[in-house]
Amino acid sequence: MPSTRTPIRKRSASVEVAQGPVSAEAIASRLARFEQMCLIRNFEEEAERQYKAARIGGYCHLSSGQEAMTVGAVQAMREHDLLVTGYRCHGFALARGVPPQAVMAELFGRRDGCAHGRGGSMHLLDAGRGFLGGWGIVAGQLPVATGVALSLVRQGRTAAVLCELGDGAVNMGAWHESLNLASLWRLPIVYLVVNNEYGMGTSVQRASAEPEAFRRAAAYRMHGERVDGDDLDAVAEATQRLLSMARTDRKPAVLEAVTYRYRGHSVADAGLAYRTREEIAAHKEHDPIERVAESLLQMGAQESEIAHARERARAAVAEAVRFAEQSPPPELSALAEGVYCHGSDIQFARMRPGSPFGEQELVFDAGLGR
Amino acid sequence: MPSTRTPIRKRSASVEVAQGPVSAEAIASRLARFEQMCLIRNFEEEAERQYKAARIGGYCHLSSGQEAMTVGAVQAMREHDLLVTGYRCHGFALARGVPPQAVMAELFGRRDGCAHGRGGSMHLLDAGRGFLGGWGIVAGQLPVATGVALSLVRQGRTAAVLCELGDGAVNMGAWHESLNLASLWRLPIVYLVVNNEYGMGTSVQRASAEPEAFRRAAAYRMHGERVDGDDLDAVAEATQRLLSMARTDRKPAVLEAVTYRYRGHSVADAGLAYRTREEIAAHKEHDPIERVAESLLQMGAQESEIAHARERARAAVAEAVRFAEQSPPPELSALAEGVYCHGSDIQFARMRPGSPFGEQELVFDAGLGR
Amino acid sequence: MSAVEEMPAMTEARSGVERMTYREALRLAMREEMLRDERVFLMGEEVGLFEGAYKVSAGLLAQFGPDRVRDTPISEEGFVGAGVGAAMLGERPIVEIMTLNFLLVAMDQVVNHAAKIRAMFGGEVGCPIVIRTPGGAGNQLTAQHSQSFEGWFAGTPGLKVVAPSNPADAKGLLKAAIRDDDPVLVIENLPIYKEKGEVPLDPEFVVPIGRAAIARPGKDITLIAHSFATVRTLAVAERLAQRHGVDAEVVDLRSLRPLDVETVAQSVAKTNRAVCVEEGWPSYGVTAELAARIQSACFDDLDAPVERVGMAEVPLPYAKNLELAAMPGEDRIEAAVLHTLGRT
Amino acid sequence: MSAVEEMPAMTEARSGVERMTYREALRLAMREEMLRDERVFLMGEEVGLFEGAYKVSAGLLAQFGPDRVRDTPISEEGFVGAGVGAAMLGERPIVEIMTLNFLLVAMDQVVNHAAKIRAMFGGEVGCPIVIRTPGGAGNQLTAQHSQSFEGWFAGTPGLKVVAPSNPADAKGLLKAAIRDDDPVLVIENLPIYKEKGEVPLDPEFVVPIGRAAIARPGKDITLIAHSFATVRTLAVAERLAQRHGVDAEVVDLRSLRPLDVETVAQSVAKTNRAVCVEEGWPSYGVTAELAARIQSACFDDLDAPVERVGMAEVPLPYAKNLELAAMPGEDRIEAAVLHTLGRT
Ligand SMILES: Cc1ncc(C[n+]2csc(CCOP(=O)(O)OP(=O)(O)O)c2C)c(N)n1
Ligand SMILES: Cc1ncc(C[n+]2csc(CCOP(=O)(O)OP(=O)(O)O)c2C)c(N)n1
Ligand SMILES: [Mg+2]
Ligand SMILES: [Mg+2]
Repeated sequence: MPSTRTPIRKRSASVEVAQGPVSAEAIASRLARFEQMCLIRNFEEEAERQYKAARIGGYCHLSSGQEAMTVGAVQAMREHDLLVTGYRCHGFALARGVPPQAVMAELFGRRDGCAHGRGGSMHLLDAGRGFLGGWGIVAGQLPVATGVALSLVRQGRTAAVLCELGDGAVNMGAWHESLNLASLWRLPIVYLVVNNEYGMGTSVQRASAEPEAFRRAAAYRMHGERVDGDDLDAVAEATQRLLSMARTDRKPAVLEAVTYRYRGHSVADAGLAYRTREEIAAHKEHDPIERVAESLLQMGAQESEIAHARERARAAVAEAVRFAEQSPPPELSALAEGVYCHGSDIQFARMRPGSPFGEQELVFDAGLGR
Repeated sequence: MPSTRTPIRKRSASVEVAQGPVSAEAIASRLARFEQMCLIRNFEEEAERQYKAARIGGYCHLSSGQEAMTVGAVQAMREHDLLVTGYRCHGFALARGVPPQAVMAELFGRRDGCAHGRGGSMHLLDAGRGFLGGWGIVAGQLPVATGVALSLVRQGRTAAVLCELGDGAVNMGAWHESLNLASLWRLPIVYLVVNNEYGMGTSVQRASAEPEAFRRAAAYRMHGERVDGDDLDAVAEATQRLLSMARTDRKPAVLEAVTYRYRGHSVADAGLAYRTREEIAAHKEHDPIERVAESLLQMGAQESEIAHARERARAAVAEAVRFAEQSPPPELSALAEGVYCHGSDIQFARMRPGSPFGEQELVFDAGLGR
Repeated sequence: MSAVEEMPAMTEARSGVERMTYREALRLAMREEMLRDERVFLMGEEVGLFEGAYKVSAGLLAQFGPDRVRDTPISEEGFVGAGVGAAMLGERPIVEIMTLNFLLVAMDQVVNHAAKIRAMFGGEVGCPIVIRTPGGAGNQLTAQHSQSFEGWFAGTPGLKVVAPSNPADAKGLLKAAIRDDDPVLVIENLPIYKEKGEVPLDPEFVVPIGRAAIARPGKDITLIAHSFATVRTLAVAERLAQRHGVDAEVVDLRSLRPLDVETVAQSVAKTNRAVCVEEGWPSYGVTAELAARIQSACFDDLDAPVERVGMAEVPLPYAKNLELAAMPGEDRIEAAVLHTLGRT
Repeated sequence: MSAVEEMPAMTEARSGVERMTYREALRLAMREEMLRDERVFLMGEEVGLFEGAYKVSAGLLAQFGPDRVRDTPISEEGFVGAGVGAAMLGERPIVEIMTLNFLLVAMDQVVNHAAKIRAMFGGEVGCPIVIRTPGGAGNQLTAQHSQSFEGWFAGTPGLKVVAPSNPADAKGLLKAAIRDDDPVLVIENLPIYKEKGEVPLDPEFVVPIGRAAIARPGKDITLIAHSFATVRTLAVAERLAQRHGVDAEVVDLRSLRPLDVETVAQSVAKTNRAVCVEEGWPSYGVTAELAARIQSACFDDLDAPVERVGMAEVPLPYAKNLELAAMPGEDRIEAAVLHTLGRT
């Protein structure tokens, strides 16, 4: 399937809806997606507030504005498919069904966080739900995700990997090596390039000699295509199709979703040194969440249903904060827990202090080298 | 200029020669190229003998069979152009005019070697002749060469870089990052992919999802093309044209030269585990040196002229061995010489022993830590 | 040089000192050297338009333009290597790596290329590149963003490594690094960027590479540190004086390669006791080398084993309480000192 | 498992010992573990058709097929990362890196990914990858191909690092590494590949990670080494006995993380003197950690400073005479021992 040239973006406030009467199920299902998108937006806004209230620390990257891409892509995944992302991962975790409580608790650094307070905002994970992280080195997750796809093949599983990365990540060597391996070995993986127009303060044009990232797939004889990342249905359709190709025919692919991040690179970045307020405002006029709301109305959903969905999303976030507040911080004495597998203390017994199992003495009785 | 599909190879025993009478100069110039090719072949054969006689150590990578590509590409360089290569670099050094004596002395690890016995076979260099090495990490020379091209621009010089790499190197991340930078910044560089069909024992097909390496240039909106690497004129023409584009228009490019290495990956490799004797023999039937010899005859050169060129090449190699034998090994006391710039001994004075300037004591009086 | 003409103020001979942050001192060093030498240029992710992820290069793009303050794609291996190549041709590139953690993707260019060039090619060509990057932890940046690898580079012949702990050294060492004909890694530090101090304004002020400083003279025990660990250690020294009547001498290494073993040894010969502190993991780290050197150079002088304090040997966790416990905080340094003095 | 049926001999319970090379012992370990556990597979450059750049994997492709003995393109970062991902899903990848020097291009995957996974994700997922690679120098491989970075990995929490010095340990430690649930780096060694020794044939023979061995008992001085430095050191110990009547105890570390400080300290407590030897550069290297540990653990036992012997601190030059002079040869080790004994 050759890569086809698609326009950079095709935004429109009106959404094409299939003709004819719309089933109640279709509306319900769309409402559920809508609620997920609202949940993500509300969650991000709350995370920013909590960050500013110093209950969240470290780097905190929000995905407001990118909800259609996030929910559309994850909705296309099957139960046994696996998800791997970069550090801008709150939305992906939520879309994949990780409870907002566990995500917020992680951001608060609490015991009930999905990584038990060890990972924080960038390193969410829920292996049981097929979400394998949450990684912080740009493009570092690509080789890892490629290896995950390799094991799917080795284990004879009919499943595929969805690997998210940013437009900035496509210039890292890890992209090249991963795509070559995936194509050469015919691995079931879809690389989802979230093109939100910037990598930190650098626009795609200033970073990529080929700004249409999906075209780079051709360098590996791999299928690539581009989709309007703010169109929930378009993203879902493309992801579904490419994941299915990956699952069934072991054909890897690149899917570039063009979207926009409303907030700065992280909470610490005002996001205005490299773009104008007007640019941001123009994007907000076609807000992906409102596009779905409008389409719901067109499909025949009630205003009240939409309002309720918004309300439930808000409530879920409020509940997540309550939950996170009540979750205790990790036990100090467990500092070195989980660094090595069970049984490793025997291996390290003759090294302490200065081994992870000497951390108790080291940290609390103070001083290595005694 | 779009990349155009060229057949993988177009070998033929007969060579097309421009119609009409051929000038004496044209013959003389071609004879000189022929002699260079013979010099390289003889040099490599001698290096193998010397290696087996244990006068050369380490890794030793020969380029027999690749002479047309080597001489054709280097002949297209101008005086101020710069050359950067991988470890299979004897031929490139010789073609660039580094005296065979200095190359052989380097292989012998002697003081008069072009790197004073510090570099050996993989790390030849002659900055004065615009040859910036001789590098041993696959694709590691690409970012370096790209930076060299960047300085040409910064310094306002009208010159370009020719950067050699192998077919195996195109799968390294360094390739991707370098090409993106070169295209984005419009750097005057031509990446010469020497496709000799194998990276060690791995054929191009088993290593590259896109086995036609030049096509990968498109992923950076860069020009790429492929040439029969065993056709001296074709290589020279293409290299000349691309270097000129690079010099004048700051257009980087990829030139893939398809050739074949007769010997194993290095002297230590018989080269038969992954290919057949027949395959090698078939390639030898269209030997690039003999192709040039035939074309010389067709142009009207005398058999004797050709024989003399062969003879001079042989004599030059014999002389190189004599020279290398007589050159003394580096002085032991100079072990740490050239590790740091002049004046660094003052910086390191308070560290010794265990600083490079403490090596005298360290090595000869024995024992660090006194 | 056009930039000079546009900014005449910058060329006036300046003298005296000015109070400024570590980040401003680094910026001043770069600005002065870029004015002094056209071969000097800066490149890295977000150094231009964004003015640096940590704002070290604020204002430099406006002053020097995009050729000399060059934004790069995210490709550390590519642009570190490009710096290496440019340096081989006589340029003076300063390559900013957003944090030390990201240098891992460019290790090969630093260790197998920059560090090797001069020796491997028989002294025929050099590589005067400067790589600037902040290390250190704190602020809950978590496991992949909180590391201190400086010992790895300091153990690599062919490289020089400096790690300033205060604004004056930041200016002086960065200038020395830029002027040096060899590859120099300048390890900055995230928590110190905002710290203030007096900085000499003389454009010829440099801090020589390879010289430690006595950051605080004392007689009872020697505390040896670099970068942010020096800041912590100086605070502990004050505490020790006030609470325990202990007069600690603090040696700030400043350079890790070359390492100024003499200054360290002279101090320990006087105090007879030593505690080495670092932000990173101590095992196989900077304090390992220090302890090894001291036991050798001061064998007969030592009244107690050399102690080491560093980060707990775990990938740094996110939760604030765990992070704090894992870091080499003042309490832990103080306890190690008291222990070395036999006070516990 | 089809391979088992094809090779019935392999499944017979075997016992006793057989004399074989280090390379054969490694191969035997891989073959046994691949027969025992279907999740184990090998990947790397030239491991299949070419049978390994150093022939460690000879015969394995024929026995196990291309899915379990997987040739890769030259892309260390890519396939090390692929091993990491596969391990996260429960596979047991063995990734061969042609030599340790090339691991530099994959540092980020090893240090920032493999080492972090278990801790960073709160213990929810592990990464049982094995990375095998030969380090060491000799044979004029020159600056970019002659390095020993094992201390860098040994200083990285989350990793385990072993470095066998003989065929039996090569088999036993590689098997332990494959069975371990954490990422383990197995540092092999180019000069030892051809060395022979007795190797237990029992498929359940493993050498536990974290235990040093007394390679030669003695009473006058403790020599501590790993990998090829152990071979050199054992030769020196014989020389010392014959020429100088010195009875040296040799401790072979075998594991670098965890480091068996206890065995080292017990030996030094007995002999009162120690010399540490490594193939790599000593500054900030393995011997730094050893000397630091020993001075701390054996402060009252030491009759002389701990000495260190390693490679001269230069990028290794090509010329044979320079290379030999730079390496930690037997003469230099012997001289250091005699010096530590006060015999010079
Ligand atoms: C190797 C590496 N270099 C630099 C960084 C710092 N960094 C974090 S995010 C980022 C920008 C990434 O942009 P993009 O891929 O477009 O993703 P986005 O943030 O837009 O989601 C940078 C430079 C890093 N984490 N890793
Ligand atoms: C990063 C790295 N990985 C592996 C090697 C070992 N190695 C040296 S040459 C080579 C094959 C390279 O093949 P190719 O690029 O086709 O060049 P050729 O040898 O055919 O000239 C390999 C794998 C290396 N030097 N560097
Ligand atoms: Mg982006
Ligand atoms: Mg090749």
